[in-house]
Amino acid sequence: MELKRIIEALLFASNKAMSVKQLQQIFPELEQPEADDIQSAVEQLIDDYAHRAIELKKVASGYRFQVKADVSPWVGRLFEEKPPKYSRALLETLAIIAYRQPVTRGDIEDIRGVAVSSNIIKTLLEREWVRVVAHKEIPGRPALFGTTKQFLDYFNLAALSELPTLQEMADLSALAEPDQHVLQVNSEQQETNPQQNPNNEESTEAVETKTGLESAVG
Amino acid sequence: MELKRIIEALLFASNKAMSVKQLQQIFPELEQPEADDIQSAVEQLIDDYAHRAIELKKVASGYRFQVKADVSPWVGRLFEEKPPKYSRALLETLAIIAYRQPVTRGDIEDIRGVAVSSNIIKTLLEREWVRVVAHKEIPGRPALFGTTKQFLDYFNLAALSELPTLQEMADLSALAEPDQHVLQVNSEQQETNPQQNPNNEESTEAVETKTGLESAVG
Amino acid sequence: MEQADSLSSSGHSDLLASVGGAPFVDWPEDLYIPPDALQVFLDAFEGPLDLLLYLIRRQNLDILNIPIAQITRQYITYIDMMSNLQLELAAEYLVMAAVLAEIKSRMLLPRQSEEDNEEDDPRAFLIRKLQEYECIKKASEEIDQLPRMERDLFEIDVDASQIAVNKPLPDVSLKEMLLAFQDVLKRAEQLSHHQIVKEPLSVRERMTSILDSLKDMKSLVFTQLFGRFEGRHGVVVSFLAILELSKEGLIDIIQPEPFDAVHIKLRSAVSIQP
Repeated sequence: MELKRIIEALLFASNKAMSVKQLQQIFPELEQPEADDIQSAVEQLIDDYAHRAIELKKVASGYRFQVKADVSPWVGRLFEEKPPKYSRALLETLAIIAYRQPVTRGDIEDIRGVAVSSNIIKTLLEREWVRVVAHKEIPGRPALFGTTKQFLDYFNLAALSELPTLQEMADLSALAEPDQHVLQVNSEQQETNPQQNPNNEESTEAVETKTGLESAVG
Repeated sequence: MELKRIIEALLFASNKAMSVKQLQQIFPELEQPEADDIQSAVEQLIDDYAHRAIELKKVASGYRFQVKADVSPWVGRLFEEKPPKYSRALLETLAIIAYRQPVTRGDIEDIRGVAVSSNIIKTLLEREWVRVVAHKEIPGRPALFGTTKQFLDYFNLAALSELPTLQEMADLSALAEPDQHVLQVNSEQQETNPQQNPNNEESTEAVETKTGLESAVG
Repeated sequence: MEQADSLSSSGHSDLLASVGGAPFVDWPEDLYIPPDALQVFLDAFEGPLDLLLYLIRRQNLDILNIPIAQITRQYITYIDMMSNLQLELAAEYLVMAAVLAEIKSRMLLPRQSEEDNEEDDPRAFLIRKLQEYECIKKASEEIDQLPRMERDLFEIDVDASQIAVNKPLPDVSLKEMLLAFQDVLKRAEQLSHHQIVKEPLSVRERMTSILDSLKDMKSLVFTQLFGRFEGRHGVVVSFLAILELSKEGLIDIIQPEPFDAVHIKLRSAVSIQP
């Protein structure tokens, strides 16, 4: 069999780069081809694949076939994974920051009743849904977190006030208490609201202000 | 970029066979090429590699690049581990499941005339060559086994129909066939088989069967 | 018939075993079995059907025309030999011996010549099984010959490790976040001492933006925090936000002189020190 053909198969099957010497040692001791012959087979192969989507490339430890740079964005898509899911704790933290901003981490922990992991804060900051708006001038100068414009954009909201008010949610859960099913339906309705009326800031806010005023004044 | 080039890179980079549909889905939703175009790119690639040490082969779950069988003795030397060997009992069990699916373990034991060890079934399930396709609605609800795409992939097949054809069983009715004339016709038909298949021992024997009858019945 | 006879032929110098008084010498020649590895002999067969097939094929007999008496004799000889050598014999082999004996006895009975059909032929059931088994046996041998991965074909491995892969971020629906928040509220209520004040969100949002604008400025004039274009509603929101920020100790509201402009500044660390 043609030496080039064997070398080609070996380089394709190997899961790591192979040097000329390693290729040589695949052959039984008495039948080993000359290193020069292997080298020239390798060079012919490099030429053979010059115009294909893969190339035979010399790297530190030998030769190996690899995907060419120009097609790599497509190959990258091949390995793209399904996005992971955020934890319940993260969603709760995000909601607290949205509804109670500006809040410190201590405030969040107070409300949730459990410690908030640094990872959650880090993830939210990296996602740019949350930012540090100021530092509270108490010992330790804890950061005060608020939501960002990116947060509003992601959830398709024109303003924070398009989120359902606490009162609305409290009413919802009171309503839903006896029947879990109703809760599902209602919260779905809630979800559609901002989308149906993304710019209708005025009307939602009017409701809020009233309820808000009551609690603020009362 | 040329579609063929992208498909080539994807098939080379993927560590498992890819169907036309899977290839299509790598592209963003609005830029997906037609399945026909992908198919024709794949076919061109099959031609492109026809004379190389690797081939683009269609197996059950899609297309994959693989090292051709003629160079495999050399490639085998790359790996220290010997390829797994499978016992006759396992291969017979696999053959029964492949050709007679869906079958229960009882059916397999019936055909082989011996008990089937649980280890064999376990190995076949673990290799994902076989799966439980349903349960037979008889007392005990035994599992019905069938083969998988992985089985076909492993044996380099695109479909069950590519399995070697089962030898036709000689006609049992010959045992009691009163009309000698009909027998002659039958055995002539049988006789044409061995020419198509010079190594087909079975069909030659079928011919013998018919002639042998005279002495058995008469 | 010669082969069959040789099974029980005597006078061989390498006497392997004695079955029912008769010397036993005939190992199947086409099976390589070392005489001292007798278990291998039994292991070589996949069961009684396999052994029967072997006996039939070895003599070039045709399945449809098994000389039952002869095959039965041979089969039972093998079984005897194996049990004499105290090999553990699977029950299936003994069952087959019984089946053969039964067929043999039925064959000896006078036949109804005219109405002969396959159901009446005592061999039919056995033949059918032998055929089916032989079929599968052949098929399994052919499957074994198919080129297969790991042995005849090898996966290729092209390096793609240097390729950058996008890590998509998790998706969250508004509903998910609201449901999570509802849970928090419920839990907070149970910890009764914790009263979550129900400020309107527009006020909370404004609190954030006021803090944000104070970050770059030392202080702002009170009126700068009110935009005319927002109308009365906006003024109320801003006012509430300033009051709330002050209440939470985040800002100081300062009027240096009576009737002077009111200034808003971030509460500084200095100002809370005694």
